[in-house]
Amino acid sequence: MELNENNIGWSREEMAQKVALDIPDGAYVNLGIGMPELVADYVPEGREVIYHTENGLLGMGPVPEESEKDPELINAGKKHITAIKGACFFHHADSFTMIRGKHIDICVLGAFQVSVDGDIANWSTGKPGAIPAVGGAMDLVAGVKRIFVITQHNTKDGKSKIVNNCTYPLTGKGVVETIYTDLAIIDVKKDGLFVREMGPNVNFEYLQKHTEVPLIQ
Amino acid sequence: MELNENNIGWSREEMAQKVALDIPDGAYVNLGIGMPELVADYVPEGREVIYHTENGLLGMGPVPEESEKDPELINAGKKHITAIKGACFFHHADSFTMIRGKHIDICVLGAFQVSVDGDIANWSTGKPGAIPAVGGAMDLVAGVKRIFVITQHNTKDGKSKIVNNCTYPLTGKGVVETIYTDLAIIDVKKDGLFVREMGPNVNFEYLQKHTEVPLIQ
Amino acid sequence: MINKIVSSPAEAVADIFDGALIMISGFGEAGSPIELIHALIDQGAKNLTIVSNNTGSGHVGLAALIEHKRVKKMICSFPRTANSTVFPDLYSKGEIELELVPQGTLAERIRAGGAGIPAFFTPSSVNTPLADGKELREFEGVPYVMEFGIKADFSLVKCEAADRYGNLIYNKTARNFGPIMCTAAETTIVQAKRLVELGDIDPECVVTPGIFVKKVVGVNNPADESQLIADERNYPWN
Amino acid sequence: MINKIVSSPAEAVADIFDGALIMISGFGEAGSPIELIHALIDQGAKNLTIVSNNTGSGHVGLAALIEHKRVKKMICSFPRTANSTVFPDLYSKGEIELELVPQGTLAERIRAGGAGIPAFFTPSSVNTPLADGKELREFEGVPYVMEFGIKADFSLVKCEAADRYGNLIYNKTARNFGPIMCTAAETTIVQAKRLVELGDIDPECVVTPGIFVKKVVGVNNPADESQLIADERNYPWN
Repeated sequence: MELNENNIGWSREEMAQKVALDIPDGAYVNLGIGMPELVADYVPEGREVIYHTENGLLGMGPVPEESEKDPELINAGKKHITAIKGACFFHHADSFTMIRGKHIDICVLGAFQVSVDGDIANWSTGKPGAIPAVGGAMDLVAGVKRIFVITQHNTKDGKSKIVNNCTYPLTGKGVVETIYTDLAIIDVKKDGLFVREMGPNVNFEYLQKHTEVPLIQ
Repeated sequence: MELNENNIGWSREEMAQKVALDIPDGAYVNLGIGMPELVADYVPEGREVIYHTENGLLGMGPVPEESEKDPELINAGKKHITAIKGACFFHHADSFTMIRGKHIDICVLGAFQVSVDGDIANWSTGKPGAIPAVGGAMDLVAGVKRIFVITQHNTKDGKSKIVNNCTYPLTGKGVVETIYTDLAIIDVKKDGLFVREMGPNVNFEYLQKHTEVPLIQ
Repeated sequence: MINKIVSSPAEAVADIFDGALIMISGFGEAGSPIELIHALIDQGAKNLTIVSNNTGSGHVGLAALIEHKRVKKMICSFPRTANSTVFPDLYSKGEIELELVPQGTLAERIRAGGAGIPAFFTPSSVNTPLADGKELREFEGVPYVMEFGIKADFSLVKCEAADRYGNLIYNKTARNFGPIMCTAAETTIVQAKRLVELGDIDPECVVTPGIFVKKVVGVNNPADESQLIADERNYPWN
Repeated sequence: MINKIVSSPAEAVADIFDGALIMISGFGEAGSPIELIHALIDQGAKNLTIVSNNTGSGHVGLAALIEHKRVKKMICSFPRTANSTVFPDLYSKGEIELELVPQGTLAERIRAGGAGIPAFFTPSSVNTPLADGKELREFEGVPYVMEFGIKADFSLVKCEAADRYGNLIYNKTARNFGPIMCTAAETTIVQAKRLVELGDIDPECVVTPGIFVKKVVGVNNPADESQLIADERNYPWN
């Protein structure tokens, strides 16, 4: 988190908290692998959110105690999980009926790149020789009603992850609704990228300087 | 059963028995409404046959006692039934996965007409003003591995139900394997209709006289 | 908090609008949500398109909805049943439309609608009048017909038990079209014989996950349609 | 009499032939039929095409089958996992083919294969490299890609309990691809943690109806794949 060295922007936990604030009570939510998983820790008091994991569970609960781990109860990231009261298990075709059929309200994903048009690239860096692996990402972006991206604003070598056109292979086109980065919350709209909120000690000039695409305040 | 008045041919029960003899041990079988339902009464000793009813049950058992009737346990003909030990219930899409996916071994159906090419018409007389109703007939003939037809050889006014070309609207084309009538058991093959067995007091001349299509002995 | 349970069939169907496409569960009387249908008759929505395997019997439930001229069009596989006179009468007078669909194709179209599949190919009905005018295509030398997914504005479904998340189980062959219809509607409305606590339904045995359900109403003693017909009852109650 | 129970994994997989297309259940280690896969390694069939969500981990189960050069081609959604080196090594050397399919499309293709649907349209992968060369078509102004059903010669599936009819239940998220793979194979072979009597499984809770299953073998104490990997085990056992 090199941009954070001068207390600029949000921490990963604060980013997750910002996403959680935008998830309404009663939502059915699929959380991608990695940083998106943090979102579950920050559901505001009084809201009930149901987590879907595409490998066959609606009602994913918190990480189990070591003694309660079951190799047959895992999430899409293949981590041990629990099931809440009121959960249910189902097979993969039914699970993707939920996804493709637009029954899941929100999916929170990480990304390599997001374009000004809401295109997302998050499955392949396109490097020759790399083993391509897509999992459920393309189904999620094609089927879930609202796609939120949570990501560092810049790559480790300082490049903007928000781009005019994705240079990595696409996961889906025109699907991202909001981007939550360490620097800002940015809504993707037809007429451009609108900055909704900036992180601590971030001003618009600083934000724009770190973003390849013109932003709208 | 006007053809039977001189003890010519098989009774309905004997016809059902003939069909039952051709159902091997372990078969999954769907029985159409009406005469096909009789077949279940004649499974030969030592064979275990599992009956599928397309409204969501595998393992249909015999008719229940009056006191055990459940309006939510019925067959495709909407008659009260029972479920055997080892039965299971499922929804309509799964039920027709069994049918369309070629998982059911045998379907026994009634018919208005069967053609020399194995076409079957059993859902509509095509009369103007009649209410058309198809149910699962077209799915069954398209999906079940072997289609047996059980029917009176002739209509009430003496017409052959085995025809060169069906004049009634088709249920399916080239699907019938064997026709079980009161007069004979007839296998539908590429090079014609082969008489496998004739009923009591039926000879080939009599049988051919009552059949529109040339038969092969 | 998630609580999909509403207090009456009337409240459950309040939002149904004129011209809606409504799926109604049931195969004959098994699984038919008769109290929801009666509430819909009281509610008054008209010009409806109904997807249901049959067209109802006697003068109650779906048959009563049709008899009261609320239904513009039926999409079904078997519009004739024992004691079914309402639909045949209107149909022969040209006062109701019928789209006849093979039962398996009907089930698959509903399942596709719920699963985000706009169209698929099936062997059922090829070479029959029900494939007339439809796109045909061969795969590995075998002809198939293209059929479209169906989505509904509302589904009315009967189940055995439900919890406040909308998780459902069914009873025997009353399951039939219920689970797939739950998936295919913008708003799925369920009548449950029993309302149970979260966790009372084994998570391995849930048939309809709650995500597919918007509203649940408890109807502890649903009417027995056969009995109503035997008693020659009409809805609204005679 | 119907009795699908066979006495050993070796007997269960005896008929698998060279060049077969085999579906193998599991999502990571959950639901992976490791004893059936090991029996298949012993059996020796080669030149296989495998449909499975992943490519196995360590040097046991599916990874071991691949390592022993029995697999010509993998059809899967996610060939990389933690501790997965066997497939990546062979793939980077060009010694194994890969057909990469989005996970939901993979599931739907298997389900379609089992349900007699030769092809369907899906929105997943449109505008991505995974739709390259595939037929695109618009429905109501939205683009979709046509995908084909997949059928297998054999499916190898792990379940929790089975009876002699082949009715199955699963355990938690080990259910994953098992039920749809059972429907899509000419011969479905199942390893069950428990063999139970007819009627022991509630008919309302059967997940895989017996009609989809050909052979069942009891494996009471299936190996824990993670543990085998932690112990650096190889199959055949080192």
